Amino acid sequence: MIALRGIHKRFGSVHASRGVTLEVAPGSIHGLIGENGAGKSTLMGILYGLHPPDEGTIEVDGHALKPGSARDAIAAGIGMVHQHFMLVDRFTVLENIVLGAEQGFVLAPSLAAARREVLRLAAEFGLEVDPDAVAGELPVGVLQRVEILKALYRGARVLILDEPTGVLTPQEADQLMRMLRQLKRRGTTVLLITHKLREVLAVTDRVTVMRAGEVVATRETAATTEAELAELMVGRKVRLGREGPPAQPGAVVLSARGLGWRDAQGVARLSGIDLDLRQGEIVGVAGVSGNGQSELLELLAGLRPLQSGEIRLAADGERPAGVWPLDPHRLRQLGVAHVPEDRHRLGLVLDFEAWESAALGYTDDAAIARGPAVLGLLDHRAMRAQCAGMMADFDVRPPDPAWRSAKFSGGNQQKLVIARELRRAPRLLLIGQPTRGVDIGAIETIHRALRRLRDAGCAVLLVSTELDEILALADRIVVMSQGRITGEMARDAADEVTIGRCMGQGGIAA
Amino acid sequence: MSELQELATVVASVLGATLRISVPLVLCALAGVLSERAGVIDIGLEGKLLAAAFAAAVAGAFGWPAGAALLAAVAAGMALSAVHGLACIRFRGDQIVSGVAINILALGLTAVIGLHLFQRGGRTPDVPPEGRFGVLFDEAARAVQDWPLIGPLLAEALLRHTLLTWLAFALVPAVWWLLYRTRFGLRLRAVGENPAMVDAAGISVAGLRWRAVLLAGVLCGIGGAFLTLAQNASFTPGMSAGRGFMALAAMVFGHWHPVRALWACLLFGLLDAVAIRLQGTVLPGLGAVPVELIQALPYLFTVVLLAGFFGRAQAPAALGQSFTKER
Amino acid sequence: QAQPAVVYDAGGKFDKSFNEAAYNGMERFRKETGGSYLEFEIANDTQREQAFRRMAQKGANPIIGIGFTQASALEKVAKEFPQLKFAIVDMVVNLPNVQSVVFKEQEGSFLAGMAAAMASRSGKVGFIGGMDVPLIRRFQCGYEQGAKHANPKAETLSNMTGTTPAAWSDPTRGGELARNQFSRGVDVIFAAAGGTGVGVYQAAKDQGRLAIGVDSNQNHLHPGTMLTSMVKRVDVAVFNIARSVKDNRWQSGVQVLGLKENGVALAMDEHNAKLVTPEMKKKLDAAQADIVAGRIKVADYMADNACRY
Amino acid sequence: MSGSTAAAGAPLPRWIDFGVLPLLNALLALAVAGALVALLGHSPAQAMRLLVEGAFGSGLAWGYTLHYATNFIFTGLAVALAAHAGLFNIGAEGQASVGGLLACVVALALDRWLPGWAVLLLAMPAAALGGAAWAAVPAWLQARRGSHIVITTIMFNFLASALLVWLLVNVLAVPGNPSVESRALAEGVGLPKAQALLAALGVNAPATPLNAALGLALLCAAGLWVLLWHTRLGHALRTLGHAPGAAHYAGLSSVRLTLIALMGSGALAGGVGINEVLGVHHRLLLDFVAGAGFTGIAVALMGRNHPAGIVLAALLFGALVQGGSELAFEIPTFSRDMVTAVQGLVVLFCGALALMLRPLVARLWALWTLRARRVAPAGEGA
Ligand SMILES: Nc1ncnc2c1ncn2[C@@H]1O[C@H](COP(=O)(O)OP(=O)(O)OP(=O)(O)O)[C@@H](O)[C@H]1O
Ligand SMILES: Nc1ncnc2c1ncn2[C@@H]1O[C@H](COP(=O)(O)OP(=O)(O)OP(=O)(O)O)[C@@H](O)[C@H]1O
Ligand SMILES: [Mg+2]
Ligand SMILES: [Mg+2]
Repeated sequence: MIALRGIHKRFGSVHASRGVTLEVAPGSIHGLIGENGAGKSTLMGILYGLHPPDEGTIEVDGHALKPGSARDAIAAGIGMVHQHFMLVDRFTVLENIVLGAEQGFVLAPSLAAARREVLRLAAEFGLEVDPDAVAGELPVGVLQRVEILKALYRGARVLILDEPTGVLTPQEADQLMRMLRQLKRRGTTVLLITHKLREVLAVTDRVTVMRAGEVVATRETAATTEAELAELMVGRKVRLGREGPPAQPGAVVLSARGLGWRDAQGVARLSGIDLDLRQGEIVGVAGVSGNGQSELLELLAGLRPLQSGEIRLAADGERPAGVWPLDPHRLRQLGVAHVPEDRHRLGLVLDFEAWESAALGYTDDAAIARGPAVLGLLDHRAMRAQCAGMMADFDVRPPDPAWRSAKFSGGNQQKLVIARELRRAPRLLLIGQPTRGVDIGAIETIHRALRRLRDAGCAVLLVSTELDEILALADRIVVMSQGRITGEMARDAADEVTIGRCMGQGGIAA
Repeated sequence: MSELQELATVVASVLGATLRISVPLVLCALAGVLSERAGVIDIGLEGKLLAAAFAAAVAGAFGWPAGAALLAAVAAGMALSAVHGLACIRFRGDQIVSGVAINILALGLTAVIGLHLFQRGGRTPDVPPEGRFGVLFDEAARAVQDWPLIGPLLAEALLRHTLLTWLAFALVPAVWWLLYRTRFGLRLRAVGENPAMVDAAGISVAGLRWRAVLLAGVLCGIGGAFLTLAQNASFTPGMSAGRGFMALAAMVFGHWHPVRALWACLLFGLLDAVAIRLQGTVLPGLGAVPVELIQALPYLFTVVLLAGFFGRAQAPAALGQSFTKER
Repeated sequence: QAQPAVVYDAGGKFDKSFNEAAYNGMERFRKETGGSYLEFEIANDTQREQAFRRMAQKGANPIIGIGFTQASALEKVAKEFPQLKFAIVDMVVNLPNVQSVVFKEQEGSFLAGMAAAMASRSGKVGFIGGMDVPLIRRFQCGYEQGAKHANPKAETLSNMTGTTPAAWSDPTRGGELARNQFSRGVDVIFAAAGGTGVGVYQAAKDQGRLAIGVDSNQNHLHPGTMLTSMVKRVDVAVFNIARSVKDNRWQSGVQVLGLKENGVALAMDEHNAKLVTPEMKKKLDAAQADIVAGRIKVADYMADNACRY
Repeated sequence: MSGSTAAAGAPLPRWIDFGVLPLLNALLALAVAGALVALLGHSPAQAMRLLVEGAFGSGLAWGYTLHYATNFIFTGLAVALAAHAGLFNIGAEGQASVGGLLACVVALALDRWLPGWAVLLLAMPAAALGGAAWAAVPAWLQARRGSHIVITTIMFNFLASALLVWLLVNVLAVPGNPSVESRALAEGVGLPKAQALLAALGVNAPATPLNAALGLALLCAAGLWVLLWHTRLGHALRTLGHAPGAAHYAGLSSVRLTLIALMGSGALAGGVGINEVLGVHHRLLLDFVAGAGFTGIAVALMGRNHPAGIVLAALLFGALVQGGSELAFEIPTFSRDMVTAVQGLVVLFCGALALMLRPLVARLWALWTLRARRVAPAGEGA
């Protein structure tokens, strides 16, 4: 039995946990859901000893844990897979796993023992990883496995997973869910934070909903529905799924022919890509992550140099035509906006206040200029006002332009980035993983905004590993596999089976 | 004496000089590697080296045996390291400012205390010969130095060195082993890359950094002792003369890796030894080269090498960041 | 009675060299006359003028600047305070209230070169300077000429320490430069490199070779190793200046102190008595007489920025 | 390297963070320095008085203090500009040397032909150009080849000193002058002295090296503030410094920005050449930079890389240099090394240990506000 009682936690002025009490039955899978910033990660951080609570007690199997001591928590058999992975990029998988659980001063025996144990665990749970691979070079899905192995290696009897599926492909997510059930059978207690209600319904025994630092409800999973949970989280009814009139595709905005791209090792990541994007149409790119979608997106966005093939942007009214190579700055001037997949590293400057991040890439906007143009002076008041406007449009919380970008939760950071990119009425929007790690309410907001943009005549290229999202938004679907387009279909002709078949195809010319 | 033998003598003396010049660089660079791998920038190598040299010279001048004077130097290095740790680890001060402060403080304090103790303008009296680290294998060197070709090489380049030289070079594999083959090393490197992870693993970030920083002090201490107990026999204010900064450069050059840093130090040492050798010689075709140009050669060469052959150095990811539990 | 004041150059008053010699002169003045004096060590170029002005405002008299780098600052302040008396060592400032004392370092260095060449068994002698600047080249040039004079086949190897201020206080590098010269057969080294010289002498001692000190008498540092020292009697000059003001016999103008005036000399004392043989001594005395009499012309590098002899 | 130290711990009113704490730190530094002074047999009170009076006690003192501060403002700004773009410029020392060198060469070449103001008008940009040029190679190597800026700038410091010695001895030297210096510039070539400027305003000021370069330094500080926080370029530079990935995403050229930042940094360092060569000595001296480039690192970091902070930190360092030399004048046994040690203590306590007293002060402040809150209702009740 795990019991958190009367937990209070304040971060400066933010009251992130307001007297939370949570009890988890041993050997069960317990879901924890809530909007971005509801306090889920904070609560789990307290259980795991990362943050000392201001008030409250933590008990595991009747023993009180020393607050704020990860060492104590680990000793009590608690393991945690963090939302942002806690790995050393430069270490090998094995070194990452062993760290903190080494057996003696000299490393070699520990590493050898860990190798055996990791291979055993891998066999038992199907968690295949190369123990000698360098973490920084692995895809996120594998890193996730490493994180889980890390916890299991320490003999965790209680496993906390903070949004584990946010970065996983559907297949990987399914595999994870299978594994969680397997762990449960072995008697492990699992605490699962997620924004995906389907997962909650699929694997959990009970689920707790948090809102604004408080627990608003705990339900037996069997006795609840997706709609009820969504409503509990957001405090109102939520509607997801297709809505509105069908698309009215217009003229071709962007056409790409014969795109290819090789990485530094000479491996072909893209080849023979032909693609047309039209006004008033959302084109969804589906595929298992790592099949060239990111490369395609970044190539179009000017973040990678063009190696072969051609990309043209058609002229449109007063906006001139463009032929790649073009840099991201020029592309923005031409009306091409880009919401990157990695909002932390690319989309924002975490150390900037929100209003400064809100001008990233658009500092030449006349609306925030001041004085003679040659000086390039910026009008701070206009910038703040503009940022406040974006925050209002997208319900960014808190709507305070003076907050440091890093302090917003991921969902709100994402809303800010999208607001910025949509602000200047682009004619083409390139958007990757728009709702990764974002709560249901925010997903709704973002989806609605994308549809509105399409209806205003913008062309949208949407890259997402969430099939649901593609099916909900796209008017036309392109499936990528191993760097090639292996299928293209209208929305109405698409279903999961067809798309899944295309995803599995491939075969690539090196 | 044949021309070949002469050449061997020249090569031997240049190699011998290379090793001697490298010793303080190697020790300080290793110190830098340990500290910076744990995420703590160490601009204060220069100051620690100087303070340690001073402590060793003072102890030696008071008649302490060489070993005890070495310990005094190590203690001085660790004392300044402790100041650095207090500032950067305990109180989360800026690591570069702290290093700069240590450099200034060491420069001033050594001279002041030296003046106070000996009234010689900060200089210390000579350490008596028995208090110094003498050449270890002088007999053997004498025996072999007249052998054809390899004689001078064995004698000058290899045998005529002090215990501290051997120690410095032996410490390179030792530090490598510590960093890459032990639990402590694994954790130390982790703390310089991702302290939050180390914290989440239930290990004290501050504790690890403290140990790394103090170890750096030990190494600088040995380097300082080398200056005043082996190379020289007394302390002169400011005698570290920028070696700490060169070591810093060597450490970066060596990508924060002990063995690669060793190569960088040896390269600096070799360039310097060659430059010393070249001074005053008339280069064929060029005539008499200005001394300044020859003195600048090692630096020019380093820049060229850096530009041509060495890829981007990847600093430890969390270098310079103080760690707070509450992000 | 006004106190005399002395402004040392950047090397500091304990540089074991000419600043220290000036310090010794002032100490002698204090002991012999019972008077006190003011002093200041320069830490940066801007302080020079400040130092002289502060001394002048305090009414110090005379105000003595040590080192040629003090010239422009001293000149400026001397013009502002015409009623005070100034003196400068190692440089000429032509003002009615300034006395300038310069030394013929080349003459002393000539004798040092002779001594080195005579003591050398290999016929190779060495010179180590601090920085490659005219004054050091003057030492170097005289030394070379002297070595050639004593032994026409003598070869002189020269090294300079560095290009930053650290060049004057880097004994480790001095030692390394010395070892390099020793490995090339040199067996006597003359160091004109401030604190760096300490390392040169130590290396000579460690390797059983000889070294020659500079500016002050450094023979006592390592008896048996220090062949001699080329002393520059800055102490005497400074003492005389301070004394003459006290005794009201001060005169402006330029004093050039060479061998003849006993301004430069080789130090002979109990510490190096065993190293300098009577025969060497005799030859040195003869050369000194020749120089004083003008029979030997010693080249002055600074006269035309070239070493011609 | 970003000055995020202020972010640590509980929020305190700005007047405590930026007023009370620095003051307490300075007092602590002086207390420790005092203990050291007492230990060495001097009177700390007297030393303290002399230090403060020497730095601020008279017009003369102010003149020298501000003169030294001018150098530190230039080098502090130089380090800060590079730091905002994520670059650690240890090369301000060399850049300042070459700045002064080029300014002097230009002035020496022209002073016989052009009027003084025209020479200045060409020599001052030459100083900036010299500094920028000396930073350009490390900048290019960093941007294009990934050579680490720390190494290359250290190397370029040594190269600058070698170049300076060689030029001074072999090219610019005046035959017969043993000093390692160039000839003096023609009469009337040089920046106006503060004394002259104040005299024009009817103020009688003592002769000090303080000159118009201080105004230039302050202008540079204001300019840098505008540049960094009020222009597109500044936004771009800071983006690069804080998040290189985001800079790439925004279409900023890291090569161009790195060059701009470091060359701008070098140009600012060149200001030391303007102050010393054109403002004071009117000739090139061997070591006119005298470590100001290295001090600039501490100044920038203590000023939290903000121009206003840098001006204040520069003033502190200027005061330490000037007050320190005054100490050495007045107490003959107080050596310049002691002054160095005191400077080290100040950098340690006011810079590196700046946050040491913060928790204590925060606790006191919390107690105080709590009491105030408790007292207030009580007062109402009565
Ligand atoms: N270290 C911190 N410092 C300041 N505020 C914090 C800190 N950590 C969390 N918060 C605040 O606490 C609140 C709860 O954050 P928490 O990360 O627990 O939310 P969450 O439910 O995990 O959200 P998400 O779904 O985005 O992961 C947020 O408002 C956040 O701003
Ligand atoms: N430096 C900081 N200061 C204050 N609060 C912070 C800071 N860093 C993070 N937080 C808060 O901690 C919480 C977790 O931060 P994090 O960066 O993990 O966002 P997130 O949980 O990834 O959001 P999402 O799950 O939606 O992607 C956020 O709610 C954020 O407000
Ligand atoms: Mg979270
Ligand atoms: Mg989250």
